[in-house]
Amino acid sequence: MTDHAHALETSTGLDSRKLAIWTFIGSECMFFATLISNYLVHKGKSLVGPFAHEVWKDPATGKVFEPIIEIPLVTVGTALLLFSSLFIVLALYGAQKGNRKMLIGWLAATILCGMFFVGMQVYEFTHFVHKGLTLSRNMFGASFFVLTGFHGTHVTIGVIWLFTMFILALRGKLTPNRSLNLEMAALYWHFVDVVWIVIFPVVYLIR
Amino acid sequence: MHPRTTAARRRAGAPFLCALAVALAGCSPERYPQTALLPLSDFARIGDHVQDQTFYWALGVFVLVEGALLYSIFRFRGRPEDPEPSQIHGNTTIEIIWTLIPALILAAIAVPTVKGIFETNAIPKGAMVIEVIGHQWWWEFRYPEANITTANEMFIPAGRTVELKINSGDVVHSFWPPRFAGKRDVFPGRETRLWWKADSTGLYPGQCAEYCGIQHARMAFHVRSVTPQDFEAWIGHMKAKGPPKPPAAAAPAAGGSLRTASAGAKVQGARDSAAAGAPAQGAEYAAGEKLFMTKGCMGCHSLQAVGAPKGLIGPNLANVGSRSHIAAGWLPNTDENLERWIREPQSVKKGVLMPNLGVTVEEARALRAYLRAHQ
Amino acid sequence: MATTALDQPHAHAAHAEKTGLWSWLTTVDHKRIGILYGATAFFFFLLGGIEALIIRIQLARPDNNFISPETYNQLFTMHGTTMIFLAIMPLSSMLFNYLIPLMIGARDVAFPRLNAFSYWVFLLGGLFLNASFLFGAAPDTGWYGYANLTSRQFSAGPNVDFWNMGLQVLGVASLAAAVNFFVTIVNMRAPGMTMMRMPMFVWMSFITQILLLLAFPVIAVALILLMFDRFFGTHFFIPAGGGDPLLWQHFFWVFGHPEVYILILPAFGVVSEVLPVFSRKPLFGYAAMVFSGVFIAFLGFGVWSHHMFTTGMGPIADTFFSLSTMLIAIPTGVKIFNWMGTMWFGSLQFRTPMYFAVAFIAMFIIGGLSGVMHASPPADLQQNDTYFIVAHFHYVLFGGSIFALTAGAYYWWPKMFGRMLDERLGKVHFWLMLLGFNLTFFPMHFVGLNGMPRRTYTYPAELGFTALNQIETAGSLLLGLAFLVFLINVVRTSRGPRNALADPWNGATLEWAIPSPPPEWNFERVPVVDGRDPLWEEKRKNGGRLPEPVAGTGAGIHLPNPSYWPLVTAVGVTAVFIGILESPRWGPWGIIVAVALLLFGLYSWLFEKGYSEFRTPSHGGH
Amino acid sequence: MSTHVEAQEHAHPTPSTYAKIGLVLFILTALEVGLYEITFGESAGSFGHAIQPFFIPLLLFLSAIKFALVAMYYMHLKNDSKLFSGVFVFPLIIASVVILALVALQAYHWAFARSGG
Repeated sequence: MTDHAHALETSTGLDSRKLAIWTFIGSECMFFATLISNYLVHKGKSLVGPFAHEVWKDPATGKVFEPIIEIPLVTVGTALLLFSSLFIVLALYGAQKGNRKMLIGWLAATILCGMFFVGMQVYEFTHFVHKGLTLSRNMFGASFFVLTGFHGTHVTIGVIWLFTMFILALRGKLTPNRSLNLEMAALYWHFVDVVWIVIFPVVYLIR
Repeated sequence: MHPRTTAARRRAGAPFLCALAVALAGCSPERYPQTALLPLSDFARIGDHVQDQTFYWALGVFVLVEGALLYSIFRFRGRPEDPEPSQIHGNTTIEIIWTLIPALILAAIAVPTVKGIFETNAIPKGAMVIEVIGHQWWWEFRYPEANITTANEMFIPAGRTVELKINSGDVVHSFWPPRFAGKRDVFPGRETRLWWKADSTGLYPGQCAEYCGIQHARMAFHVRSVTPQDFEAWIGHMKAKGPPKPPAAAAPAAGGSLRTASAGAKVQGARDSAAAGAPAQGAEYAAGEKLFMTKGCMGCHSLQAVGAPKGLIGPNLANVGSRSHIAAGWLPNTDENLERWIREPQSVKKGVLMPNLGVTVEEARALRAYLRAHQ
Repeated sequence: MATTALDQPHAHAAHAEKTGLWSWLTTVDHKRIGILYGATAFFFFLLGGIEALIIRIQLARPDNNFISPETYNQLFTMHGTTMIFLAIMPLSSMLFNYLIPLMIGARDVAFPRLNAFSYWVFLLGGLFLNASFLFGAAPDTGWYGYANLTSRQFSAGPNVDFWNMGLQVLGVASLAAAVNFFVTIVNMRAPGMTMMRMPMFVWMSFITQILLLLAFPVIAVALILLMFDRFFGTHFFIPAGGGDPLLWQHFFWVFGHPEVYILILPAFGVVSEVLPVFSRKPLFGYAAMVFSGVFIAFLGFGVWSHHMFTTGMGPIADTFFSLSTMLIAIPTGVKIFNWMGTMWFGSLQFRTPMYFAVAFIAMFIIGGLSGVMHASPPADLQQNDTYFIVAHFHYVLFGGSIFALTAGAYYWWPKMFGRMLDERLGKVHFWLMLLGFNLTFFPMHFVGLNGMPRRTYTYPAELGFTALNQIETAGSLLLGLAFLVFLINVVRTSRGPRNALADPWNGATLEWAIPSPPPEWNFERVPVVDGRDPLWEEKRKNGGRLPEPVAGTGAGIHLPNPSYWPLVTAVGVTAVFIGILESPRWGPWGIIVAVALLLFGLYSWLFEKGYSEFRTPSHGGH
Repeated sequence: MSTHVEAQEHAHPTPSTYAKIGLVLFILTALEVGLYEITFGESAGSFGHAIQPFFIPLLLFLSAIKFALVAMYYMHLKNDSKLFSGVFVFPLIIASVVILALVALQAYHWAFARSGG
């Protein structure tokens, strides 16, 4: 992605790569908008349990299914992603100011938060499957796993991208005049966090 | 469209004109039994009225705009050495004019459209309900009040509003009787509605209009609009086709009174089925009846119009003998076609769910005789 | 990687002309990629044309068995999918690639290697989609693949999976190209060329990129949901589990309608370039054309349910979508009137491109009017899913896009290949195409209104459709002949001398200010623009004529190196979707290997020597 | 569209402002979860039931603030070129139009189908 056309005189004075990442983020907005509308459209359409927020008793087997959503677990995840947004901004600030220690420190913190978030989500998914909610079980399961799963995939891609940036930072490649590459990764990371800011209430909190 | 020389214009115009003449002759609606341009019901007239409105506006715009284009082609034709024309960049007043005029025309179209939308969506009360169920590649019709099931040929009383409750047994189809109403998509798991009041009698074809698999092209049906008296007679006649009495009793050999030759033939009164004498081909009939069991036809088809089991794979054959077409409304119901359809359905309608049962020619003739007796 | 020839310091611009397969496989020059797009798209266009001919032969007689029902269903699906995704879009992309940098005075697109990547993903996607024929499992559920016929229960074979994965791959190609061209148009315009001084073709392409950016993610999600339904047992579109097939129609047409504007706006752009040049006067109402284009794009997201009037959505929804559809007809009308305003009082030069451009207007008017006719639901209840709709969209897609793209081909052929296509053969091609087109598609209006549904592999004789269908088949053979004449024209011209002038038509835009075909660096000095139609301004200053431009040496001009990593990454992307298609047999391994290849290609691309400034700045790194 | 090269250095917020915003975001998240607990959680008292009808608008309002904060400050939209804001906000408008339209149509279908229309 980084055809480095050295500080080419562009019509808007902005760097093409930053404009490209913003265009990509604009396009991804529609991607997640469709996934979210798919979730909302299927709200309340599940024929069988388990449900998000209500207990459900299987008429056939009499087995009782607890509500799937566990707020404490996901709140921790949300806080992690939130703080990782803060950390990446500080890391970028460090990169732009040439403060190598600040860059590497906060970048590592961001990556750790990201990995913990993905870990939380993997744990959450396996936990839900044990509670009886699988992809093919009901509409809630299907749309929930697809929406949060694709968001998780985007977070994973972000972690890999940031990890690559981390290696470059260690090798001293993220000098101030090359901090744009980290800014692009940061913008992508903020976008993934902003999407979670929308998913969290819509999926987990709205009954 | 704009050849350089007049000779070229005449030469190029000739084939175009004669093709146009053939096309125009070929498109007069009377020659098409399944046309949407000759409405026979109130519902269809709403759509036809709205379509006429938009068509005439479109024709007017077509003539004016294409005429202006043709005029400008010949009027402003130039040669490279001509002086450069005046470099006009635009004209806001003209822009406003040719934004407002189309807006007004569209408003003129929008009024009947919105009126038509609400009219076609308002189902009159007290209509006779008919359930339409689309299956992969045939149509099932049920009359809930009379608890009658039939297939591929829907009887409706002229002059009375019928309301169709439409569902699908498998994929999305689209029920389209063009002479009586527009099309309504047929969804599995979501009931849709269509209604009309036919104002004349006759046999009119219709077809599935939403691609639904290999034999979408041959998933047709007919709507037979009959007078209310004939309709009551038909209901009575079908009501007699209850569950089969034990074989010992006289076979319910109903007479062939309802044979209808071609479209529009009147339906005679039904005779009470029990009183029917043994039909001439008694032996073949009995053989056919036995084969109907042994060959497994019973597994998919039901012969009783009243209280037929739901969810059978094959169409109900209670009155198959009197239907104008078989194999879902497109193959004329002649003896020869019926035999071929029984013997080798896969070559008549490839991919249909009825397998080739290895029926010999004689067996097919016996089955045909048996089914033909089911008027 | 072994150090290859690419490792020497970045290629000087003045080195020998690169030829041979390797130079094409590793090209990052927008002009070569444009020619690659054009050649591939034309090949797929011919493929789609042959599919159409077979369909027409099958429909020539009632109860015909020229081909079996399954083959017919595969052919009409592939005809639709090929013509839309593999012919018209890439033909437009040929013009984007070749002309946008030239028209805005740039040396290349913003991201040359991303441009190469888009082409290779498109090529591999097209081959992957058509490979389904080899397995006798070509998609057979229509180009918009309505649910729940596409569910595993009713389409057990891999047909739908080929279609699903093929469109996902093509989606990646379109999105990558859209980001690239959006940034190119915004960021790489010549000094002085503000947005309101850009050529109209560039404006229409700009709006098309925005539509692509916003519409393709929607179809990507819809296809993902369909993939989950078919592979992982979910019930998004399967009623048994609580899903609703109508949801697929919503998702598809939210993408579908912007898609049809993606197909027609580039054609609008081509005609808006050809008409002023052959009327020898500027485009009429430039601002009106821009705003109507923007209005079409924005409203394009608000009309989608006019494809679904027969599903019984209820009067409120029908009214809203009917009125919004009528509303969108107004800017389209404004565009048509502005084209005619361009011709009015002009000095019309009837060269071949002008023939096609004027025929475009004439045919598109018919298509537009038949479109308005089924904007009203009561009328649409009779017209939907019949041959009337087939006639409508062929008048706007064939009569519209193909006529305009052919005009563009004749108009820009000298610029792209340095040779002029023969005028006489061009006119023969035109008359055959116009006659064949009208003979094929005008009767469809009548046969549609008289009861012939769409996508039927045959029809009974008693319904009376035979006569008109025979005329249509005759017309389609004429169309086949027309494109044969075009091929002859192309082959004969390619043998002739490369003697086209830099500005054979007295053009107004920047691409005519440089030699035909332009050197690899396009502009010796990036031009300064101070108005619309820059070349006409220049000519007025120099007494009407400009000397033949000289190519120049291109010394000191930084040109990106060729690179094969976009091709490797493209193979990786396509392999991922092949892996998904084969996941029932290969399990996750296909996907894992493909992702590994993808990451390997991507990382090698990002850190390629001579490009990335992550390397310590060796000579090649500046 | 300015044609001169825009000065690269804008007035980027300082780390302390970032930290403050981070804190505000955390508090807002806590508020969201708190709002959920008092409305639907076990300790939902009479007050919880009282505000239940306002739960969704309140919740969406809180997340909208968080969305704006991250976009404006962390993504530098506040002091970057208006072009980036346009490239981000225009798709957001189309996205919300599509979400609202699809949800409304689904609810309308459901009601319409139920009412035997």
